[in-house]
Amino acid sequence: MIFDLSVPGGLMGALVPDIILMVGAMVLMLVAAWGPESASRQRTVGFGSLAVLAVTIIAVLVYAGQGATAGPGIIAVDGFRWASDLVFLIGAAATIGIGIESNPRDRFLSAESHVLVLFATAGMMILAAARDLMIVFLGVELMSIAVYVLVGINRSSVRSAEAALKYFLLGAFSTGFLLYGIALIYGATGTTSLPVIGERIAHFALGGHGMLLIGVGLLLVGFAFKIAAVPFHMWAPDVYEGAPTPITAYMAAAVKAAAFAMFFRLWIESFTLIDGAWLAPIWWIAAATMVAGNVIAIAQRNIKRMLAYSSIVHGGYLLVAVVAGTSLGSAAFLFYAVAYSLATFGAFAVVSAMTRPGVHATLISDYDGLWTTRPWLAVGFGVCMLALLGFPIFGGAGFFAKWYVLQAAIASNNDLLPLAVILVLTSLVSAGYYLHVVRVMFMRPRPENAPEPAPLAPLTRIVLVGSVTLLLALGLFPQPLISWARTNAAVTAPEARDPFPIAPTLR
Amino acid sequence: MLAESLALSAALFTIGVIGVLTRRNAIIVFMCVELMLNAVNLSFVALSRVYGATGQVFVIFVMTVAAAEAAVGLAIIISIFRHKKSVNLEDINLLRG
Amino acid sequence: MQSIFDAIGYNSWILTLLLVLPIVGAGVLIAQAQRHSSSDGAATMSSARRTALLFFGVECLVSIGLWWSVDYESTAWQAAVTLPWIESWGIFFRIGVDGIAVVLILLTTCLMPLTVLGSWTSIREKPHAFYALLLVLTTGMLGVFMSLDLVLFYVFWELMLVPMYLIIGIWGGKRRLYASLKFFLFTMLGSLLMLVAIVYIGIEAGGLNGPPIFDYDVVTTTGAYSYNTALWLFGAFFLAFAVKVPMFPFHTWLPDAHVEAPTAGSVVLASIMLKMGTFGFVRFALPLFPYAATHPAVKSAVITLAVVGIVYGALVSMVQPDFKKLVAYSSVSHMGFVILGIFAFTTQSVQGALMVNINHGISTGALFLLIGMIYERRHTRMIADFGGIAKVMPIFAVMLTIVALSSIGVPGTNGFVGEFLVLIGAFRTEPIAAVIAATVIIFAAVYLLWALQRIIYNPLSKPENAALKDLNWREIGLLVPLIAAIFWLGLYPAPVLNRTHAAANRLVERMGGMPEANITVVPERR
Amino acid sequence: MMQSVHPLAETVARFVWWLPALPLIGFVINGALSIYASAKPGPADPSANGHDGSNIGHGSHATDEGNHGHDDGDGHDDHAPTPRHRFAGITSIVGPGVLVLTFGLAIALFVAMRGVEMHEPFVSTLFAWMPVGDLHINAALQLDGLSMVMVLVITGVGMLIHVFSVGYMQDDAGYPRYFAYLNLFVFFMLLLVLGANYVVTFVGWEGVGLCSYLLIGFWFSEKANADAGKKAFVVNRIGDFGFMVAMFMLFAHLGTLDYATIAERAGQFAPGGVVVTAICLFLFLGCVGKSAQIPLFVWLPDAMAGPTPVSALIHAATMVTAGVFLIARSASLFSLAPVASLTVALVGGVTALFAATIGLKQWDIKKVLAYSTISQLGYMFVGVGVGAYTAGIFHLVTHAFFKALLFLGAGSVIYAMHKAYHATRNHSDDAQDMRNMGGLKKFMPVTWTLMWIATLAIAGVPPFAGFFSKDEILGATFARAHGSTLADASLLGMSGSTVLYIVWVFGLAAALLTAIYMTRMMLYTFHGPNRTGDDARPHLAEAPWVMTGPLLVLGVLSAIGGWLNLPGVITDLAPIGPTASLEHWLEPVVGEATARVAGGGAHVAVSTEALLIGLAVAIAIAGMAIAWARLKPSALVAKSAAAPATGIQRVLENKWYVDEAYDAAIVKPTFAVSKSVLWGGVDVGLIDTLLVNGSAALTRFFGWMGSQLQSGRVGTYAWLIVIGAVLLLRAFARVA
Repeated sequence: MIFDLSVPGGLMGALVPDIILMVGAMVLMLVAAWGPESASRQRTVGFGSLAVLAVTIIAVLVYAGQGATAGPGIIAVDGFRWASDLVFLIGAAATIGIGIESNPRDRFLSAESHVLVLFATAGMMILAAARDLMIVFLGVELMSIAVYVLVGINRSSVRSAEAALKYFLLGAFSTGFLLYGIALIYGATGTTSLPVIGERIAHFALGGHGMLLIGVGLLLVGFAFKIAAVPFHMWAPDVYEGAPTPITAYMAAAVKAAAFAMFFRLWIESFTLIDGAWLAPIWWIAAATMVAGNVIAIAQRNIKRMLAYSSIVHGGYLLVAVVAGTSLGSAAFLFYAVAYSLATFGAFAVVSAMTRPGVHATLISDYDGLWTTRPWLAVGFGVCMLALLGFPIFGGAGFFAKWYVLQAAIASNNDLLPLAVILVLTSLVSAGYYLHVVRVMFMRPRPENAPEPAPLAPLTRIVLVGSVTLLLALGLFPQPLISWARTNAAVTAPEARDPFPIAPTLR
Repeated sequence: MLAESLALSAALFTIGVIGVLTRRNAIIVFMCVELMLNAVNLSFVALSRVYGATGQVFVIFVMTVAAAEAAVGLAIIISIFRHKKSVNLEDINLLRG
Repeated sequence: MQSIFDAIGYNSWILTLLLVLPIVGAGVLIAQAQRHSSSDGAATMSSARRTALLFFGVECLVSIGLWWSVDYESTAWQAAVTLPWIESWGIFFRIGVDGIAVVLILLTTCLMPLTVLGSWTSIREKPHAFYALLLVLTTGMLGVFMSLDLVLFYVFWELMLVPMYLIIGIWGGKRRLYASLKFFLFTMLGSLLMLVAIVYIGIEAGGLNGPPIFDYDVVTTTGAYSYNTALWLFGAFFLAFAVKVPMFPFHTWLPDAHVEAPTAGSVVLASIMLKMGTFGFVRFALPLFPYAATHPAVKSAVITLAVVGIVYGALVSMVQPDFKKLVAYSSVSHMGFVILGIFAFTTQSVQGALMVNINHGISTGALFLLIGMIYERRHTRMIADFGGIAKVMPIFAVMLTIVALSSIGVPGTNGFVGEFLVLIGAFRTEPIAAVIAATVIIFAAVYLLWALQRIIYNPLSKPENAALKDLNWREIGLLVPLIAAIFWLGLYPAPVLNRTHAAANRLVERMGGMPEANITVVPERR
Repeated sequence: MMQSVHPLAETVARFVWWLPALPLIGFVINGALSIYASAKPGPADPSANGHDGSNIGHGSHATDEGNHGHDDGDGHDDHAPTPRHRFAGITSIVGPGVLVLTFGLAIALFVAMRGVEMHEPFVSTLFAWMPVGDLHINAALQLDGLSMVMVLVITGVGMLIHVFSVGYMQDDAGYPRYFAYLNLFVFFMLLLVLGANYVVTFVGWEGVGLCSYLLIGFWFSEKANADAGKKAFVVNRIGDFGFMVAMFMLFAHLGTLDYATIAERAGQFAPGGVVVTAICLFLFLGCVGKSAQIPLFVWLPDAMAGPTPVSALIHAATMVTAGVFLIARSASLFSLAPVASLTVALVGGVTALFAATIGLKQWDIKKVLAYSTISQLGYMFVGVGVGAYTAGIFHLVTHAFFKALLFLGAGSVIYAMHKAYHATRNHSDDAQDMRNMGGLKKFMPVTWTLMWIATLAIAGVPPFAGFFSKDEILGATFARAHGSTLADASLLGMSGSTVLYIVWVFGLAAALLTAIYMTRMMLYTFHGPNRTGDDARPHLAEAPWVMTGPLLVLGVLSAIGGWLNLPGVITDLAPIGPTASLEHWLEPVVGEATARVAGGGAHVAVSTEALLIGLAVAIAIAGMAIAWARLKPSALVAKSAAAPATGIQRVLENKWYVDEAYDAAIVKPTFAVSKSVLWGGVDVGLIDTLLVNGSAALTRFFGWMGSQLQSGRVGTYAWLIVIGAVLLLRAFARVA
């Protein structure tokens, strides 16, 4: 299947999965808005959303299976897109699955929450497909605006509202930077098409162009904000804590993955030639993120905050893959995204199950002696923690994810050994808090007055069991996932010659 | 003319940033963000003079998105006002640590 | 004998079976645990320990054939198996053994049933999980001894960590949380840097275009690193293994872990897991970086640390009020001998080091089992809480005395053979270190005999001790094999030495050490 | 190296391994009995009903070094008749029985050896023990003149002491255990002397130390006994350290540890070279430990805590002489190292004198004998030090006879005293303190007579055994001072000749003191009025025949032991027996070495030799006379009434405060440093608290700091974003 993107039909054809998702989301939005909030409507819309996701997934699989490609255009039709889409879609499904069951427990019944997840996912898919800065912007905003709302969806919760406000204000603020960066890049190169930017940088030797570099820098600010890299991470713990638990998981896994997907494409298509300029800053951001995230995570008592810092840290690890910058790096990212998403959703499934109605703060100490009452829940959570720690076998694919990043870093031509060492040493620090969770669950006695955790609801159970099983299975036999990641790694897609090379006038 | 436009855009953007940094009222902060976006729009429009229509198309996109963002943002601000009876960002620090 | 093994293809499946069997056992135990979740504690305990003993027993029995089935003189890996695992990363499931590995594997498989017996009545909480973890741990340990692929090795290496962490942390003593975390972090600190080094080696070996190569035989023969790189890489491996051994000053996790671990944990930790460190040196760190390891500065630094550890461990042992801690510090001392022996690079010292490995496994394991036995009776490990119990527990006293003597290294017991060979070999290349290390035979006598005196001799002054019951048949039965091994290895170690000889000699030759003495007496002037 | 076929190969010598095997079998049987008895307490069996502790306490009534009433806590059944151990019968047969068999085999071997001409030792290799590369250590036994002499002494004296023990230990609850240990000791001792290489010897060396440890602490519920056992082991280990280092050096330089090969290759060492001297000095360190010489003698007096037959066997006749044996065994090395030999002689001489001074003021009968043993061992070292290896071994043999006799006699006295005190329920008086004895002559005439024979022997009165051997040592010392390779060497800035003269003078002085303190012991014990107490006196009686019998045999040996090696000067004068038979016997072993030490040195004239003999005899008699004249047993008071000693007497009584000095200078500082500096400072303080927990705490602190920065205010966050952006742009601007 080769789509000619220069004709509307071809473009539409290339966007079929995205369109399915959006149309489904709009229909469901109507269903959600049709009557008053109720538990049954919430469930109906939730399952409807899952169905839409399923159809979208099938569409993506079909496209991926047929090896669809496209001619030059504003969107990419390649394996990297489909692979990223799958990560987002499955993440969205897990979010909705947990949400259907946890939202009523959290005392809100808005059916829109599921629909908004669909919209956000659509934004991510667009982001993963974007080959034009305009599409990038569109995708970012579609995703972000939906997530702003999702964070504050629990209107009865002041924390939820506060988180939404913080996320919104800072998100919009960072969008400003992102947008300004796009404008400057446009100014420097005269185009918004990613491959054309790359060509022009090469053609006109723009590597040292001030406006371009500042534009890229500002773009990086926006990106760093989305992945919560230090020092642009400050919003993340607060927002993660305040947001409904499934949404936190969604942000930690899918939103972050989307930002990375966008970034890899951006870099590989446009900016490989200015490596020298931005390697050093990202190197430092990665190092700072790993160190600060891990160190501050140690001090956390609230499990969601701890996981928030953990998510910051994993952003840092992935930045190492970014610095590695090769297609190996993007393959590592795909692998990592899968492993990390599995671990995150597994973990948040447990957090959601352990959250009691009306109690907003889930402390790590609430997990004291969980093993004695709910052994399998504890084991599942433990596996997720070890996966996040990157431990072999018991942490399943988490180890190979980290391995992949290390391999990408060490194999890259850039001298990234110090960063690799920082990575492993900060992993050691992370053992301090991941193991703390394991330790409270397994090694402390269950307090006398500790309430019996509610039994795991079926969808949450599926998410948890599915995540953990997949993690462990991929930990033993990672080869399929590796092959998948390798074949779908981001590569420079063929592009027709720049039709109208215009020399940038701004120097 | 282009250079001046871009300089003005940069100045406006900076003013927006300074506003975000210094103001405490959520709505004013949001307005400052809007100012930043519009400063960027100015850049796009100016650059369109050199490169053609792309920049102008971009501006349309930005304005649309900004409108959507404003709608969501104001809703969020109202939501927090319901809880706190205040939109002063100094008062909004329940989540921290 | 050989033909029987050939007929059943023993060598082709034994290693895999040894790795798989414990996992199966763990699965069975978990299934049992589900069934027993509601029944009473005693039945749960007995079902768990019986299943565990069955699996460990079978494991032990099937492994014994390795003693005969393996060609120890061959330079090829024995009983080798290669299966694809992660081809695109150049990672294979590649296992095989040589003489050194066989001996350690047998030590492991033979010791594990005894640890089950040692935990027979003391593990009452969640026994199924306990034994399941013990079984998983066994797979990890055996895997380390068999791995011929760096990544596989690393995976097994880390595989050991979590079960032991949980064993200490769940079934341990009062400060178990601290001890288990310390154990985990120390070990992980070392191994994470090793991970980076392994990735680096693999990529280097694979070249610019090919996939990485982690095959042991390839990476040990092709590595042509610059001196600096080799030193860094060696440093990473060194740290991982030095922590595990543990060498001074990376040893402080050990006393805490030993003291807090349940008996089986302490036994496995001391008897087998510490050997991973020295095995790591022999199998990986040295053959990978022979030039770095024999660099004069590196060598003298390592030997200095080893000697400091030997003396330091012994001196600190002397003043320990807690018997388990005493034994823990004595382990630091004993393991220092192993390092000294290995880094002296003579046939005698390396072989001696391997013997000390085994001897320490047997003697210290037995000591921990014995401590466990009195702990179960008295719920204290403080030496001061005992005294004169030889009167009420004469068999215990006899056993403890024999084991202590073996640990002291009295000739006729295994302890002597190892230490003697290490020292006599080390003296040829590192005379000063050997002489300093030899002083420890004095301190060892001080700390162990003093402890012995305060526990089993002296007046029976504490009334709580007067009613202590002597060892029962189970306890005697589990000690007897260890005592037998103590004397066997002390009096007739030749079978073991012959089996490790070729492998040890290869190492020494590779390291440019002294495989055979070259005695040329130059007449001295007065 | 291998000769064709050894003349002994087809004889009984191929059963040489039965020598150690027999006692080992005894050990196994007795040990099994002991364990079985304690594990399976039969009904009405006192040894194992959970209270056998009290019975062990009873056992120690038979003898005890300290307070007689140490087991007051068990007063309830204190005076019930103590039943014998239920396996006492089997043990009494097996224990001494294996020794009888061993001795028989030893005699057979001796006869076989006499029948052949032997230039090389007969080596019987049992199995390869430690084959590692070029290090081939076999479990091999070596039969030659030297080991044969030692075997005969060990099995012979050992057999007598085993028999004696049957009576002495009869009521002890640990009866089989005792014999098990004793058998084990003989096993190790035989291994020591029969070993064909240093390592097998070392096995025996450490093994006898182990048995010594076990037997000193035999009554382990007394802290002092357990302490003494541990002390003995640890001090011995200091020596063993030297032994080991010597082995390392030998292997590093000669590539072997076999005696035969070493003797062959020793010539590769330059005479007087550094290496061979160091080897010898390290070996000697081992000997110093095992044979209780200065500075490591401190364990031997404490070792008297063990049962008295043990003191006789281990701490007088056999084990402590192992050092002398080792030097004789290593004669080929020592003869190449004059400095080391001089050191041996000097240490021996000083020890002989020093220990004798302490012996002068001891009140405990066993302590007197203990210091006497140290002193006599000093003589032996003088002998082997000056290269008179035969003389050293000769003294070793005669000493084994008379010192075993003295100890067993003392045991018999203590046995009697104990019985008497036990019968009168006296728990306060010390059964070993000579002040509580006196006048025992009339209660124990046999013991009295035999002990006088031994006293005359040790004092060096002709024709008793000690006279010949001691005289030979002193004579050799004098001769070597006169001219030898030793005299040509120098030590501590003195010429070898001077050193040897000093040693000789020390030897004479020690001989004088020996005569004095031995006479003193006899006087206080057997003569004068009895001070045991009026109640106890009627209970004093001679020991049973099973104990006096061995005494009798030893008495005969002490009297005629000198005939083993009569000096030429005497046989020339009066042909009372064969000349220098021992010297001929040992000639293949040490002859070459002896000759090497003597060098071309001038022989002492016969007249001078006669003069020296006369001097020695005079000194011995003078010493006895002085003691007889000066000491008044009638003036003594019982221990309980004695006033504390003052001045030099007190210093002597407290053994020159050597123990205290060691304690303050070595033991306490070592423990203190280990505890506060190493453990408290380095381990807990530096590594754990500062580095490990410190870095964890630091991380946590930074974490806390970081989370404080997380103020919750949007303004702060925005500021950080801007700061980050500015930094980022700066980095980019730098490139641009």
